Amino acid sequence: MLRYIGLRLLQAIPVLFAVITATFFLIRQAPGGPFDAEKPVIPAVKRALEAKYNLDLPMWQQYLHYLGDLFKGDMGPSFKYPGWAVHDLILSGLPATAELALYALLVALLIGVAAGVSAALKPNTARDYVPMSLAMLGICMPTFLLGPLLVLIFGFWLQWLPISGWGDLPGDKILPSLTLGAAYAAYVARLTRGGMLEVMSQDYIRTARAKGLPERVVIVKHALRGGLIPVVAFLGPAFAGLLAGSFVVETIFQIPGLGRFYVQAAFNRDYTMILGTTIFLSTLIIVFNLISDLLATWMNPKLRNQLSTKAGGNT
Amino acid sequence: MTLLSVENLTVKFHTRNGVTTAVDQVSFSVERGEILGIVGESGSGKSVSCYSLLGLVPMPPGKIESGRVMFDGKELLSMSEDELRELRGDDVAMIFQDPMTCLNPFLTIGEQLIEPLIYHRNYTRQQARERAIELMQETGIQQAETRFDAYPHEFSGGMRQRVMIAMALITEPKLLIADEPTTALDVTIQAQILELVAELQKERNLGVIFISHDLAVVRDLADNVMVMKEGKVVERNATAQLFANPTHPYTQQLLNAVPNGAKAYADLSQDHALLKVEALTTSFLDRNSGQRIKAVDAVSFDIKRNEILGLVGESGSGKSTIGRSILKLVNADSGKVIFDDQELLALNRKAMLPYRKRIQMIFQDPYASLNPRMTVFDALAEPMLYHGVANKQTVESQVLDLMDDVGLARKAVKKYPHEFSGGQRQRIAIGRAIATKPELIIADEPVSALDVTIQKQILALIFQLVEKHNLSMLFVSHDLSVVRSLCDRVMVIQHGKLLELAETETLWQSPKNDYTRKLLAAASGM
Amino acid sequence: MQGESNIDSGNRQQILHFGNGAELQGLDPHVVTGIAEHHVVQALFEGLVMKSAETLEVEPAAAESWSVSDDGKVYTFKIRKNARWSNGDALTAKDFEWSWWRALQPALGSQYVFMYFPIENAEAFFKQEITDFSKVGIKALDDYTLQVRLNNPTPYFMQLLDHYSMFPVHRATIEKWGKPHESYTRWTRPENIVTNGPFLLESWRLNKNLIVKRNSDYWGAERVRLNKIVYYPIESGVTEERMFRASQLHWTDEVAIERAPWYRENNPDAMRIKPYVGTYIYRINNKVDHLKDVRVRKALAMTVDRDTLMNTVLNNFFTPAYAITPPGLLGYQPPKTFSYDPDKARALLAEAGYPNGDGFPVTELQFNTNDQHRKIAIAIQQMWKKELNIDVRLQNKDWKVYLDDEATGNFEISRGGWIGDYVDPNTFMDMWITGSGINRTGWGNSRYDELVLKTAPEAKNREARYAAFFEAETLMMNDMPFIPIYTYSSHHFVHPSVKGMASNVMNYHNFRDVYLEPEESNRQEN
Amino acid sequence: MATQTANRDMHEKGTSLWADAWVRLKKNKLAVFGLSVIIVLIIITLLTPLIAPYGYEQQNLELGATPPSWAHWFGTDVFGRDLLTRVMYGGRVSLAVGLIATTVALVIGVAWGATAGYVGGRTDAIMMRIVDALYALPFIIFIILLMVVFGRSLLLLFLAIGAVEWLTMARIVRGQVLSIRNQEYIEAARSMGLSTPHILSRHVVPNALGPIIVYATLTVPQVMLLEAFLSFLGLGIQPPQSSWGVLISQGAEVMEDSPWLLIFPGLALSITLFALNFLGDGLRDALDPKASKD
Repeated sequence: MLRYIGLRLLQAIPVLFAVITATFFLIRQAPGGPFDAEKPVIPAVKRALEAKYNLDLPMWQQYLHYLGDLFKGDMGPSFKYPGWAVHDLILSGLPATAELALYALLVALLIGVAAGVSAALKPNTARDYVPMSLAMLGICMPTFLLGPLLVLIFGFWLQWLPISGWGDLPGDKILPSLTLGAAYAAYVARLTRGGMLEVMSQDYIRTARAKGLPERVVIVKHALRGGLIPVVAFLGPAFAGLLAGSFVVETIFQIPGLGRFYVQAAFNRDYTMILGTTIFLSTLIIVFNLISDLLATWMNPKLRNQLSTKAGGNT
Repeated sequence: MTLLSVENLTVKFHTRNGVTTAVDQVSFSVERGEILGIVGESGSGKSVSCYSLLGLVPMPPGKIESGRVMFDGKELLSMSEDELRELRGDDVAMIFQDPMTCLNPFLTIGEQLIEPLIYHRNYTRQQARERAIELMQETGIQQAETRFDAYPHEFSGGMRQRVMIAMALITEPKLLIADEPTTALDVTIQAQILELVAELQKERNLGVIFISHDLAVVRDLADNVMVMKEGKVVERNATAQLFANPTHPYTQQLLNAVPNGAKAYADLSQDHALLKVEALTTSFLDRNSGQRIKAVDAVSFDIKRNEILGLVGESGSGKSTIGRSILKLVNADSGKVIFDDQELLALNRKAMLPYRKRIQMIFQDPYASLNPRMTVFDALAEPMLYHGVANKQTVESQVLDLMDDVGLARKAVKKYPHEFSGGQRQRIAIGRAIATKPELIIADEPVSALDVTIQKQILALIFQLVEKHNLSMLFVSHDLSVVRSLCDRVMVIQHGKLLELAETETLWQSPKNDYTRKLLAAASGM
Repeated sequence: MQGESNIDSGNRQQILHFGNGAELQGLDPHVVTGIAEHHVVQALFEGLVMKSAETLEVEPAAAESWSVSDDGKVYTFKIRKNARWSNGDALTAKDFEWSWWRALQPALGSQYVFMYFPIENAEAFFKQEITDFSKVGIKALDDYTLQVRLNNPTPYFMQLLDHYSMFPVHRATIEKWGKPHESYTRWTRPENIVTNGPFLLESWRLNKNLIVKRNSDYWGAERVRLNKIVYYPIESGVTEERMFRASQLHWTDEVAIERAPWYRENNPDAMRIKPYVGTYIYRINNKVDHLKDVRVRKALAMTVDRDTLMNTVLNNFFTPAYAITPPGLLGYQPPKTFSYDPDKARALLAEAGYPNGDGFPVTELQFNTNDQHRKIAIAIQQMWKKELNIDVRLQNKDWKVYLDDEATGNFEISRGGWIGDYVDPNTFMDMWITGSGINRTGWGNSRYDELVLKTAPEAKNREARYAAFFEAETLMMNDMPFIPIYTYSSHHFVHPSVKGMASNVMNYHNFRDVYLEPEESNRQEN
Repeated sequence: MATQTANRDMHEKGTSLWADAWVRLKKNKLAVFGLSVIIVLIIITLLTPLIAPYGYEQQNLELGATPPSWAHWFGTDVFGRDLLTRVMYGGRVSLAVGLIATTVALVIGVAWGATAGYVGGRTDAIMMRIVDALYALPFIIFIILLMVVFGRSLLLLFLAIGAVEWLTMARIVRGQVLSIRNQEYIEAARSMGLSTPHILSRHVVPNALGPIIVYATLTVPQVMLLEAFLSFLGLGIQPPQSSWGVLISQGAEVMEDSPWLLIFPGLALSITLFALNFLGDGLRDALDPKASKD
């Protein structure tokens, strides 16, 4: 187990290194620099600023400087928010974003699994078509549309829920979590349906029925565990995707999260911030993929003891 | 009172492609303490006629059209799903064919064992556990206490079948339906399981329905035998009478299909060996222990031209790995494979290509070894075109010739594998193997997944093709009687090591090795 | 579940909920830039003087009085004795001397350092041409007297002093957390910061809100009526409008233009639209072949139907502009050298060699990604097509790409805008000097340069100065290096309880004078 | 090469999986319906310049945004432009982008994922780590760089979207292939000495098609919306041209004031989506010779 995790983390190092290097050089190729503004900064100031952030050095030296600092755990100052260090900004936004992503994931799982199971038990009937059609809509309904729509319905028409904020008023976390989780709920529903259909045709389900178990037990105890393995494998990338994709939802609902930094850093050419968020996010992707692989492996007893020795990697 | 009586049962399947009658006016009955054998090929309706009684056939598409079924004084067909469910796993228990797939891989053995007690008898988990462990011991599972919390994959096939039996018996049912419970097991294990079933049946005065395609299995076990074909009962009689005096031609055909006797050995000693295998060793990384396990351990043998060499061993003995190592489907650790004076193991992909044309393989499972998305034509034409045996102009006629060769209708050439029966599929697979006009064929259990009558046909086909095309063959099998009827020489392998290699009849008459004797005993015991 | 709204609770407790547009870059007055930062920094800090939100005239702040020498070059400020830092330290002239020294450190990289350049030797010191700060015209004569010497009499100098880049900062605090010129130290954190303004920093939660509370030790504390201001960094106007509608905000940073018709009909009082000291223009690249011809540029300018544009797409948010300076800036009225005249435009275009637009190359109009810019471009593109029969291709660009292309002259026509830094026509005029970094059109005129750089600064009185500007602007608009479109406006949603938020062309708010009056008492007064 | 001639030869024989799939597809009513809708939409968009009631750029500023009427069935936008016309023209862009970019993603993703999954071992690990790394790169910067380096052609838009979307496709395909590569028929193919590309294209990929097709139909709407975002960044189409994605994102902003500006483009996208979904499910079944027999 530990050996397997260790191997996977070891594999992550070159990936992260490649990501850092590629990002570092790519962002500097993009036109416009961090200090370009409509009103040009007077040249002396610009020179001073560039000297301050090492931007006057040859590229490879900047790169070595950055790696050196990074090794010491310093991601440098943000160019756009000169009052803050990059890691301060990331840490300030992380709790809200992580919480939002977690709730969205719960929403996705609750709705998605219920819909998927319901559909799989009566394939090709209304109980299948209706939730699956909704799932299709959920997948293609962009958050920038769903969010305002939910606000309009539950915030203004019904006046049930607050329209913005995060942790300020009771219930203000519901709409953002729903908005962000909807698309993923749809994916989970489809994956669950597929997984359940596959499992329900297995011989051991027939065995369970032959034992005279109630249908509820057959589904929940015997079928769900195998049927959910594709879902579990999807959770890792999904959680990383939720973290990265929270920008729109954070903007709509005024949530103090990380997503805004992630997107705006690119527009601002905030080099250090882009790198910081990229490193952070790719680490998350790697970690969550690993967790979700471990979970999927662990859920399958046949593979469980492979964790001790298995050398290859699943993604 | 009759335990179970079925009268005029008819079950139909309503699918998009029309209605098929799976069970047609079938009647039978089972008394307490009686074992009824139901014999027939796959698709003959023997399983459906039992499953449908208990609501285990999905409806739709299945539908019970007519019939009357009394079990223990109750009419089954008018029962609600819940009442049926109460019956299942309580008064009526079942054992299925493949213990590999019939146990839930995600739950421990113990958990699965105690479920019937908890849901039907309201046992506490502790009580249920005690009972389960008792029964595990009774069914011959060692160290039941610790094995209780193990997962199915940690059991061997035979042990799993014991678990299935324990699970079926745990509620002390009145009727046990055993659906091909030994078909997927090795010959020595088969004998043990059959013995266990017979023993338990006597002890508990159970009514048993024993479903099998294999007459030999039923012979020693069943009190009465019913033979089914295409949904209909063709013959029913007490076992002894049926075997002594089969009246229906189909029953006769079934009885004749059991291979017996041996092939006359053609003396080929003067011939130069086509294939020489020297000290072949292949090992795998064992994921549980992290160590390399030798699947094939320094095995040497040769195959002469026009010779069929049998390779016998139980599952896990490494017999399949030998075949795969020769064809480099797995990488051998050491040793030599010399084909027509050319060492193969050292060749790269390109240099190996001409030899792949000359050596072909037939696989065990005709359902898995054919690409489900390729028509027969494509499957047969692919190797011909790839190896240049045919070109675009000639390929069509060559494929059709091949269809004739393996006894398939020419018009079936554009069908997909799933549209064929198992035997027909194996014909396709054989056709694919001889399509490149090879000299050597490695046949890995080519008939063990087939019904017994089909087996016979396929064996005949193989024999005929070997003669016609002057083939040599390595014939891998766990079934000694099959090997005996086909092979010139036989070698026995256990735990990767070659135990014995001799001319077939010599081996049968005077086996030198203990293990060989054990194998022979188990086979003849059936 | 929606609870008591911010408006209700805020009105009860004198807490202003203020939509502040963007998240702050920081709180160091010498480092930050931007309007959002301005709103907060001016509540926390205080310069020598402040402005009246009603008249924009200068009022005493940290300096209780000042005098100007006869030649207009020497300013002497008397710092008030009861001005205090938030840690209790007295605010002295030395604080200003040190703070301004700090702002002039090149390593600090203060982007508004040019605000200091009217001061004697300030520019030279910043550019490190001199290193002796005593030669710079900033001197604390004693603890409460600050003397400032200028290069030239600068009529708008007092206006600059209100800019946050000239605010004092607390030396001991800054030096405790780093070097003076370091811009990212922890001195501005809520737990560390020391300020001298009417409000104190209470908390700052990134992307959520920043809260300031009333400073009871402030010298003018009796004048301050708000207990708290909560600043919300809301980038999206649509989100802001929703929060305003849900009674979460007293004041929004902007009005989403699409919502205007609805509010005009249903809640007209909530929307406040006022002229703003800025001009929306289309820069023309005067170096592109077919745009070199002044007749072409004029033709383009004359076919922009500004009135229709305002009345339709822009919902009457803005007023048409025909020159660069907004009308009525402290008494200056810009020239109107042309008007909407398609006929004349067609004639000019024909004269330039493109009768009926024939042969006019497809011209690219670039704008940075923004819904409003897009709409304006779409409307004007059609106006040019319809009236001049010329094809314009629109291209939106990422903000930094757009800036880069504009700065390097890689454009044909480019959207632009200019917001005045201070209340004087000069802030609009000096940007069009030949080769100025903000000009970017490639246009230049030596007479214009002379008028703006020499004649106006040396003018003896306001009339002469304005006359020079008028002449220069007329000259420029006859050359039409860019197309003026409209004068900016400030547009906010404002809750009726908000009082003392006067409107002015600078969109300048003095939070000292703001208070909240719930609607009940409001109604009684009316 | 022998392989190629072999392939071509078999197609000529009409025994190919695809030819059979077509026969089966024609029997599936929902799929035929889906296909018809798509074809009708494509025909409409192709004929748009001839049949559109107005010009897509034709403005009537004084008219402004008006709800549906006899003159303007779908209403008009803030410029007084006819929405029906704009939806029709928008469909040209969206359908082209959706179908072409998805195809690009499909081709790259299938090739990459199938190779990684089939070859396995270290190759697999490296290939999938590359996918991980690409996932992590800042997307906006990537797009901006693409524009700067290659300009702003529509072709680039297809490539850019395809280049992003193939990552997930590759992972899905790899997962499928991992389970397929241990099947006996793959071993049979290997024992015949077939080359890896041949095995991949003839044996592995056709058997992974089910999930691939389903995912591809899900990708199409995402691609259409991604196009709107890229247009927003400046890649993609520029006003006064439009696409469904752009119309929807602009309609979303005014959903309270002019709901028709959201509803009609949204309907167009939804109809396409459902049609594609029906077609995709039908195609999946048609490509599975077994499915049509139950």
